[in-house]
Amino acid sequence: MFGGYIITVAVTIGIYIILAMSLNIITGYAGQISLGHAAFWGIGAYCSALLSTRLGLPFWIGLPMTIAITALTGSLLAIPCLRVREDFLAITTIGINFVVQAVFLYVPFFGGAMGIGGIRSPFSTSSFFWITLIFVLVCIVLDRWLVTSWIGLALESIREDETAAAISGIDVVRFKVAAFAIGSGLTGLAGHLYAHFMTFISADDFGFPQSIVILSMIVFGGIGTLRGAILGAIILGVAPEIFRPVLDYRTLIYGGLLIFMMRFQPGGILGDQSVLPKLFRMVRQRSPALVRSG
Amino acid sequence: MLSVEKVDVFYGEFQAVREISFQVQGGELVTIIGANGAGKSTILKGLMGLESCERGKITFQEQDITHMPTYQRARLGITLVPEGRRLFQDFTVEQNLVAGGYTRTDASAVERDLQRTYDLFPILKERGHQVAKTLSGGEQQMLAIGRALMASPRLILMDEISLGLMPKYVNEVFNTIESLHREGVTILLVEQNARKALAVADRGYVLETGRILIENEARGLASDPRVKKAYLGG
Amino acid sequence: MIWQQFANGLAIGSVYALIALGLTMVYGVLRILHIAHAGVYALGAYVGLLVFRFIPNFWLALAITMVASSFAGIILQRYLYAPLLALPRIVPLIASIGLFIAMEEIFRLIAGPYILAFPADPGLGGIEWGIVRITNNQFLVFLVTVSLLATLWFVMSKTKLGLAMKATSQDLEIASVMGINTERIIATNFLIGSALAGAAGVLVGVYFNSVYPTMGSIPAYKALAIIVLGGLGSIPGTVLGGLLIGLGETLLLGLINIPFPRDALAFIIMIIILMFRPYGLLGKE
Amino acid sequence: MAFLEVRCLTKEFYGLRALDRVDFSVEERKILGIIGPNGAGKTTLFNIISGILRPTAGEIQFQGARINHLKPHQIAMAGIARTFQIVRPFGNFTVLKNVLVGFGHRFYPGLFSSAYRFEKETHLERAREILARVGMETYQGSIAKNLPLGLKKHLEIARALALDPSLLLLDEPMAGLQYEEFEKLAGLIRGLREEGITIVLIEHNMQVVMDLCERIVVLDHGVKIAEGSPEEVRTDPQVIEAYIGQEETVA
Repeated sequence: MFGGYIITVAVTIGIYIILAMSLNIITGYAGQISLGHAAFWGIGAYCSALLSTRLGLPFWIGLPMTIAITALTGSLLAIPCLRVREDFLAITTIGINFVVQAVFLYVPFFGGAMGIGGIRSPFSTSSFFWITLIFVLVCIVLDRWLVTSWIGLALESIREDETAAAISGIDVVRFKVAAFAIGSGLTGLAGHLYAHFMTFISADDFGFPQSIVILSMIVFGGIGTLRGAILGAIILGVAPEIFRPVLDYRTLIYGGLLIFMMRFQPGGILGDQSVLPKLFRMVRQRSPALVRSG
Repeated sequence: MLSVEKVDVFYGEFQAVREISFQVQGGELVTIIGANGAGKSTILKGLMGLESCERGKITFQEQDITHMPTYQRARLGITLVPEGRRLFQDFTVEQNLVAGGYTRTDASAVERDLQRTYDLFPILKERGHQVAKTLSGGEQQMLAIGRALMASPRLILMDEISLGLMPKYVNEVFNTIESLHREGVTILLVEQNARKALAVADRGYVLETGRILIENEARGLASDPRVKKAYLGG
Repeated sequence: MIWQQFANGLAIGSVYALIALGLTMVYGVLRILHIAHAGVYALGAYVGLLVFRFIPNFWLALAITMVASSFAGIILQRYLYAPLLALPRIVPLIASIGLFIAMEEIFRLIAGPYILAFPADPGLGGIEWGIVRITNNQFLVFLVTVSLLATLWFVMSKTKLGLAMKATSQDLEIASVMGINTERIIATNFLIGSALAGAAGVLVGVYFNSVYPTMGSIPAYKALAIIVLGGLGSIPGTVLGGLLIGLGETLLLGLINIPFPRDALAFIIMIIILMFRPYGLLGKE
Repeated sequence: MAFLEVRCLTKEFYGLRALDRVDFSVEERKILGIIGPNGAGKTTLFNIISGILRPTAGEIQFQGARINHLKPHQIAMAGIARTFQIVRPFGNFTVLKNVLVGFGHRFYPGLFSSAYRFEKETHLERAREILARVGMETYQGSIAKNLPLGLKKHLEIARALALDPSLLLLDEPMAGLQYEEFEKLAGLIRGLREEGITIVLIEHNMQVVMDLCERIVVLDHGVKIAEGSPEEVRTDPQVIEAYIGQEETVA
């Protein structure tokens, strides 16, 4: 249906959307800044790759196992994060990213610098697109369920004020761990898709710069909103492709875009206080009047 | 010396003080008393430039300072003994005092004032090389006053200085205020401890929920039944 | 052997401290994680090299670099951070990361992606002392960092400016009540911190005889580990953290030869220490 | 057996005693006032009862059970709700959502129940009732941080009531309010007591304390210096000294 190139870009963006949504749960909803999200993604991808190449598990059996293992590892890695707050938390998560990446790179079990290759995908490229799309939709449904559930309310209360949440009956520690578990469970899914789509992974794919890319997506789109996470992932996912003709300036433009956005639209393009949603609200409020007068 | 005309000060989004007017003459000790939350501290912060004045005018020695940045007000000779002391916690006692005299250039005068402060509070000399956060509450309060004196100010704003102090320190601190006053320092004192404040002050203003209720000589206020009622409900 | 490693570790550690100091100073007054600080460091290396190519004098290159990088720091403070201070802390952080990425790209586009040599010889000569041999370049690093750290120590502890800087980082409002122009102090913090980063860039460039666009990447994040280890905002803590990480890396890798990348070690040390002291070695709650 | 009993409670910060062997108890369906100058340790006392701080020594019993080792959320579940002196509603939430957070205490602990939708009509209905109780039903869609201080204080009470507490700790509910609002809030507090909620109240406004409370505990520098009926406390020379200073200095 599409060309291979388009499908590759589309699948990559789909994976980014899942990653952005998962970080949005930890950072946007629960307010726990994570600068090491790529580490969780890497854990998912490596787990999936190992299950596939070492144990020969098929895609659909490896999937739930990967999600479960990644969620478990994620909540274990969250434990050091419970002791520290704000900037100490941000830097601790950077540290986790570097350490996890180093483990992949230096422990022979994980294939070392060679990474892991030969992951077999049971799907053709175009059916992979449809599968990714379905997973993105499933994640959107999950996200909608989460924010309307008591868990979501508890997470957002913790972001607003931990102490006030605690005296309202919310077990702050448990829900913080839950946020990391749910968030990293989703990155497990993203990792599984990525490993099977690329069929080859290496530690370089999951470094700190990737974490920044994912964080930038949700900040760019409007942190704490689902629409922001999706749109941010699409824009920052497509941007490198659009800028391909100016390959040499691609990263520069990317950096400049981040500065420009933070300087002039710090709430993200779809954040509640930003231009587009305001415009949208204005139009929606005015349009009935226009219809009536017309 | 200081004149405040119809000033509004906001504390965050909440209007703490509205249309407030009062004067302090040179050499006077004036007190503003009133219950917690009446807006006393906000007035002092407004005078010091730590909260912005939305409306009205503040003049100090014939100069309009309504919108002047804090450090320039300090250089004009206004200083503040802030609520909760707010010492430089990691500094030694002596460093805190030296920081108080930051704007002054005459080293020998600073040295003289340092000795004077130590004479006033001998305990501070004893603790000169101790870090501020290790001092007791009373000692910290003395240090906060000493730090303000080191600026050789024309006007000292004092915010709730008896707060959290043991009664014997309260007496000591008020004795200090009286002796400063006798030396001719102009003082504006904000206090919850109304009796103490009125006992040392020349004049007083009673503040209630952001407005000035009564203005009178301190002696007059001390015997005013309305003041007692505002405090003890009887 | 161990003493030789010790000397190497100290040389690396003191450069780490030099880079991290600027970061900690900025954090102390503004509570911002200034990632682009490492961009200033790389900028310093390039400026130093440029000057050196015109006039091959190491000391002149160092001096001009420090002036240029402090200038860059002030511009960043004024035009990037000042308007972002009232916003959530993630905003200046991302802007800073964006700037760092952009700076690396600019270096690459202007100077090319290659490793450039920086063959400066300050004419100091090496020292042989028993079994420990301190190379020409190591001696240079020691000399410059020790004198810069000593100067900083002198400014911070003996001058009025230092007093004002420390007062401002403890309580900005009360510092202004004392008559301190806190805006100027913030700018001075950027000035000094950036000058130190620039100097570190030149030193590292000469030490490894290489200058390249991404030379700031590793120091950028390692410096974060160091300032957290020292207790965010503490100057002595940062020097301690820098030396500890420099020594720790060199000794662990040189003597035990553990199979782990040098650059992750800093973070492992940091995470372990944070578990016991959540506010760093010399940090306060 | 007293409803809430505080025994020999001591709290030290960096070697300084914020609370020094404080004892008192509250009977069910009574209003206890706690007064004292700034820095007397009143808010510290609330922070310990609600589990935010751990006591250095001493014990707290609530309905006969020791609670001083519990975490804040466990204490909230046990039926102790509180408000803060410096208000801290969930600023970016609507008023209604603030109340729902408190209402969720029965759903958070369960793995399945916490996955249920919180915006069910029955829950919303109950939250609106609670808002109506504090007179805020018309503000349910407003964003909390945009409310004036008086309404924020009412909102905190509503959020606390959503916990269905049997004990309510109010930390200076009147501070920052206009005079006109005092009477309304006092009426609300009396009404809550009528409904069976026991109340402990920290308050600086003497008129309010004297009118509302059956018993008053006076703290000064962490020590309980008096306890008794409003009349007893008001005429206690130690209380007068602690509050407005020694009588004789005015001579």
